[in-house]
Amino acid sequence: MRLEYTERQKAFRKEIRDWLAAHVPKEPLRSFDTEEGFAQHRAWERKLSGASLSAVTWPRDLGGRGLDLIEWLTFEEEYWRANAPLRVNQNGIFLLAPTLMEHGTEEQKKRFLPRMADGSDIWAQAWSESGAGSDMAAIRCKAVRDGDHYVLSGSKIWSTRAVWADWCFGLFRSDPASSRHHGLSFLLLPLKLPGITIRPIKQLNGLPGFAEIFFDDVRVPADNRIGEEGQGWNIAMATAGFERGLMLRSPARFQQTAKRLVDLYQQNRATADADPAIRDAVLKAWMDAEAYALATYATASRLARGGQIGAEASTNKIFWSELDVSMHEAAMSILGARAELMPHAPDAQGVEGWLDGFLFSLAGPIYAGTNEIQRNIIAERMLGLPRA
Amino acid sequence: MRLEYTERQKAFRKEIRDWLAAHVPKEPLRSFDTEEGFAQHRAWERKLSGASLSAVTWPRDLGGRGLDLIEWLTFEEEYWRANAPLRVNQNGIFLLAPTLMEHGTEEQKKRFLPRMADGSDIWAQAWSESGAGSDMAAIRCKAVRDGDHYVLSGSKIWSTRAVWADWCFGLFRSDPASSRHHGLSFLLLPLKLPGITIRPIKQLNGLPGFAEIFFDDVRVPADNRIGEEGQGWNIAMATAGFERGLMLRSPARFQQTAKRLVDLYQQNRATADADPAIRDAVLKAWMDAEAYALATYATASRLARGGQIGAEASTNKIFWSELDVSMHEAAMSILGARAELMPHAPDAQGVEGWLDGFLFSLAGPIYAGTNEIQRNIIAERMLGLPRA
Amino acid sequence: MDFTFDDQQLAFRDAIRKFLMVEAAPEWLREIWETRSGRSLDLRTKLADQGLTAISVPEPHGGMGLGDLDWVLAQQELGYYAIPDSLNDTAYLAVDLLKRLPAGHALAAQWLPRIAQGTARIAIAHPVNPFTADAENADLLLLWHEDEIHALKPAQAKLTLNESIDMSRRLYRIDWTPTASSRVCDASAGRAIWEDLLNRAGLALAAQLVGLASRMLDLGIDHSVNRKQFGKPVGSFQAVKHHMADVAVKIEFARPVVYRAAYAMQKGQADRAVHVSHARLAAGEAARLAARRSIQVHGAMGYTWEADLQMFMKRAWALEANWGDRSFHKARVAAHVLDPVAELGPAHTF
Amino acid sequence: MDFTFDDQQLAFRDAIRKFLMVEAAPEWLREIWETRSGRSLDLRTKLADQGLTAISVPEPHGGMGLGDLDWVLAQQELGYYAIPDSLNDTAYLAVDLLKRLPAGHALAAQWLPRIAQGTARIAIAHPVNPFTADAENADLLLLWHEDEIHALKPAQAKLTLNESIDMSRRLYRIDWTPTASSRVCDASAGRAIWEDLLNRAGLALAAQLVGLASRMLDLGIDHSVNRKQFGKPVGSFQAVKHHMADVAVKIEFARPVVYRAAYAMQKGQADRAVHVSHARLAAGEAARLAARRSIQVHGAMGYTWEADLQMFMKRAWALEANWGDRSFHKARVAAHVLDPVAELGPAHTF
Repeated sequence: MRLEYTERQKAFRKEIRDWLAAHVPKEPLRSFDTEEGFAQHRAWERKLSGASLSAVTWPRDLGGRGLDLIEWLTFEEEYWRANAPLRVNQNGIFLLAPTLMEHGTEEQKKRFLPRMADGSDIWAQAWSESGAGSDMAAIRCKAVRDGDHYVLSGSKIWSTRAVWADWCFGLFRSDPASSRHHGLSFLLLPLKLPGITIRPIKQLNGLPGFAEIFFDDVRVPADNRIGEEGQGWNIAMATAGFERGLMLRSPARFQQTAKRLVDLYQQNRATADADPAIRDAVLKAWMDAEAYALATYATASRLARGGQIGAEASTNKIFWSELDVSMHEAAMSILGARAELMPHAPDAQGVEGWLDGFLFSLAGPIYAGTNEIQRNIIAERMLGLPRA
Repeated sequence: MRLEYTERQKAFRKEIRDWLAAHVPKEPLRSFDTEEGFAQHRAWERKLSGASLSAVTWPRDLGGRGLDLIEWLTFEEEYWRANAPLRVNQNGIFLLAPTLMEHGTEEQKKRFLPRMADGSDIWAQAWSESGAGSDMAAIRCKAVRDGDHYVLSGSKIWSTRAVWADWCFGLFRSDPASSRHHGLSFLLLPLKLPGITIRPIKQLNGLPGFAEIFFDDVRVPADNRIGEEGQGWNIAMATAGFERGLMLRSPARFQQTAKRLVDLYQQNRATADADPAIRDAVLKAWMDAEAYALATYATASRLARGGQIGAEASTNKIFWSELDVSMHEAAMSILGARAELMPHAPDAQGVEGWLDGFLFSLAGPIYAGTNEIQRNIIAERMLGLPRA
Repeated sequence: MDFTFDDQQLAFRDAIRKFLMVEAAPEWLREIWETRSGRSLDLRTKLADQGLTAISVPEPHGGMGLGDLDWVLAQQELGYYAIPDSLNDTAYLAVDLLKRLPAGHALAAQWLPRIAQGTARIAIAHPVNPFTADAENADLLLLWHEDEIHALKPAQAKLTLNESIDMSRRLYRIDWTPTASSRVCDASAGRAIWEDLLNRAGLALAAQLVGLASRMLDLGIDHSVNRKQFGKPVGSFQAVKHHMADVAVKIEFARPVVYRAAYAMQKGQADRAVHVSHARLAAGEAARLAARRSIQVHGAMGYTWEADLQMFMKRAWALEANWGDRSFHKARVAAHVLDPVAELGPAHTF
Repeated sequence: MDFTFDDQQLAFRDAIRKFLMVEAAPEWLREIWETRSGRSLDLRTKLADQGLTAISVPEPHGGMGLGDLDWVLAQQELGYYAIPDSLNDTAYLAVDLLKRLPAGHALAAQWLPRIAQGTARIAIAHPVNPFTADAENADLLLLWHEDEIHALKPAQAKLTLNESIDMSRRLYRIDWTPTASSRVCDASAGRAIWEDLLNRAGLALAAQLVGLASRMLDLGIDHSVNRKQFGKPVGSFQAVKHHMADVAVKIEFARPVVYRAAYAMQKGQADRAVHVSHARLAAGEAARLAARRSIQVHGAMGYTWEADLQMFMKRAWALEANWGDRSFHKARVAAHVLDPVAELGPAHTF
């Protein structure tokens, strides 16, 4: 055990800190769930990529920097600390890319990853179907093989970023006679193909953060398939592990929220201290955000020594999503009657961001496999309790 | 709606208050889970009965006073307020008696109830079996009909008070070919009958608060059966409703605990205020104890107008049991390093009672049907969610 | 001692419920959300026809002369159907304020009949709320100024719209200057009136929050009965059952607290403030849990604009911090519970 | 940056675990509960043979010269197997105190070798604890007096036994009079030593509480796999699964906090107090939840003396309030988090 950064790590941190100080937009970008905001965020991805900072853990020849997980955590810490923009391409960079690295061909990596790194292709995920939310194996969307193409029909739903994204990835039933998790294939496809219709779905905040995608005999080249035909489930499970676990929710995000919460509490103690639950929630927020960071460093260190991601995927998912809700609930309590204000309301000074963050936090215990499913997984796979 | 007591109710309260002030033992009795304490508590029951106060809602000719539920609540309020002894015969008076009133014959009522009221017979319950805890319908204890007797064989467990009690009541399988909740009969029997062996079971606090009862061809007269042969389940369900619901846990008990908790907090604020969760828990304790009292008055009022006990049995069970645990947890937090002291320890001043109360509170969410079972009942019977 | 409502009160509640079930369906709520004023003249007329604007207006002024116990049942329904603020502000809060003005004040005779008929809207500005709902649509503003009561036409003040996440709430910052001619009542008489207004507002919102909690529970139940996953309704999973059961328990034990507070208000009992704050906290907790659990059992659907749940969640979040937030009400409960001379414990519930 | 233990540390931990699995089975614990001293000479010898009394005694005094990071793994096992206090008090806490006495103090040379060999027991009295565990069985008492360190034989003090619900804890109130001859160290040198002793005790208990939480989780799992209700193992019900999963999550996120605190102690980092208190709070929360959930899934069986669970619950309840209760540790966390000059947020974890 050695809980000090190396000189190289410290130098990297300083480089990132300096670069972000010089480049992070002074004014916050608009939400990437608006057309204008999406374009702003794509431009930001391009700028990050210009400094080889959009995907620091990837190999250099694919647009990354070949850094290890500890350096990735360092990058994230500086990124969140600087209040830099949210990553519009997180579905691509943090979910699809690890899958591609592990299961894609060399040709596929070269074709997809550099354009992902520089923001040319923004990716949406297309996992769920209206009858297959938490029960992902209930997929019915068909991909019928026709020579060197698949012909897609059916629909996907809850596809984040799909309204303005360029590409999507998902699971399709390539063997019509199969059921459950057999006979599925993992396909990548442009969202502008003929036969695709996108129905934006408005979220709680009124913005179309996700969409339903309809496929009407959409032709997708077979070489857009990751892994073997019919092996999509196993590949997707690895991706789901990334989604729930280490990669998507870097601890710095929650540490920054905890810090903002402490600041908000300090500014409002005159009223907030009348409810002792608020002070308790603030202390707990700091402790839990630190605990999450420590657990992540421990996992990253273990992976660096050749370990594998295991049940952390599920325990992390539960911990960060409940922490995020608690912190935002505490902020709403502190804000009291001002908490309901929309960020653009004229008297919303000091309120900005918390309401949107609160709404977003409520999705945490639901997406990427509900927390109920995660608890089942922990109980059955980690603790060995019998299946029902 | 009229939330004032009548003159008659006020006069009754005054009578009770005066009587208790004159008669409640100055020194707390020993635990009724000791032989000596059991005898002390029996004597106390006799004293209560002498003033017609042991079962105030029963008809006068059975040893009661014919009072209504509001007066019963008043009695309980004064009783708990006076820190009067726990009721060693609560299994009889609050569980069995309502069942007897509803399903017993006139002869049975006369035979059992007056001796229950005056403490001559202290009752134990004998519901559970080692394979039938929450799943009460899995009962295997047999009662084979032999002329005007049943012959009992098998065993019961978790039988509270059984170590020193005189009688017990329980469900037995009188139809050997039956299964689940069919073919059960509700029997009453003396614990001193030949063929009965009692194995005391020590509880968390080291005292034998419950026991296992073994039946080895025990002969019980058939006229000790309540209701028809084979109809025991329905009768027992009514009893279980009383157990979970209104009768067993009168709100005054929790209001008194909440008040003691407020006092404990006030005496220890110098240290307790360092943990804001404590203050919050204290305020919540007072609020929830009041809410429970109000809900009980509402139910009693509704019953007075001819209403029936419904899902309150389950919602009450969850509410009081979780409230009781929370209050005792808060007290343990306030007591800090002194919380672990046994009540008889030389330096246990100011600690007495809380540890035992905490241990006892942990049984609340378990007995009389676990809270998990109660939540199932609420979801399925009150909210209409589908069975699994 | 009788802690039940009488048959007439329950019948009135049932009539309101039946009426709102038809006239205040979620589709209709969505429709008025989209209008500029956020208000519907049509609904206002119907609410008046139903007698809802006349409940506590004295009979001489054309009302029914009823009180808090009748209102508390109605408020639960208003919450269940997410009826916008103006009915409560006008027909409950403003009526009480006007009734209690020093005898013979012209304002009462002028406005109470119009309120009863449903032809007037009144908005109330009190410093516990940074914004006033519906100020622009009101015919009259009643304003706090150092415990004085003032009255203005909306045009006499500067109103700044502040959008709320709850689109049914049109919130305004009011900038205005108190003058002798705007003053209706001095501070010595005003203090007690404002005090009770604050309590009555707290009670109203507590009842609405219980109604909202019930609605969110019902929406969660509906969804989990109909939505299938892993080949069966999600409502057949024990985790979902327990999520919903927890909400039901919270509601069951919030409701009597709210009724008790209504009784304290109706009778003007000395300890009414603590009963109201207790009711607000209990109801708020039920509503918060109902929102959390209902969105959870809805899954991704609960996170959408198109699922009705969002309207009720947003309203619950907004109302919970209105007319005194949680800190405000907890401080009032603490003041009672920790008062060394307070009589706590059994035998002091009533 | 490497947040893992090395192979040697893990091998040492595994050896301890294997040893305790055999030598510290619950049946055996029950047996020594029943003895008057509550202590077993046999176990004491075996623990010493295993090297557990020598971990942090310096090599010149016959020990291994290891530190907090080795201890933290051992402490988890001591918690998991509910090993009584005296090993920790003697071989971890007292050793550290003795090592840090002003150079060449006779007490160190006198006692450290005996501790390493397992032939001495030391009990420590500090005002944060109203009672001192094992004082009567100790060969030496080390006592706080206004930041001075004093040493006494137990016979030189008046000891009053106070029974704990945890029968493995023999608690004594110590009445004694400090004298010049009992003083080992003055306040100026003693202050820092006591400060670190307090932190080290907090760390030790945090690690033991994590171990206890794991044990209670394992007992809950065992029971729910084996116990059948409604025709299937209770562990196949979703509610039971989720009860256990929640505990697993708490433990997973307490453990790294404890390790981080151990590192801070080993390196003497300036902010070690807040890390220790954070560890204590996280571990305490895990242990409390583990007790609650495990007794719940045990059903009535969990409420009995005969089920092993009770021994671990009682120990967890007792230890959680020892060497600083929750209020004490929360105050220390608050002092850090709310310090206006504290550097919070990302990039300040290490």
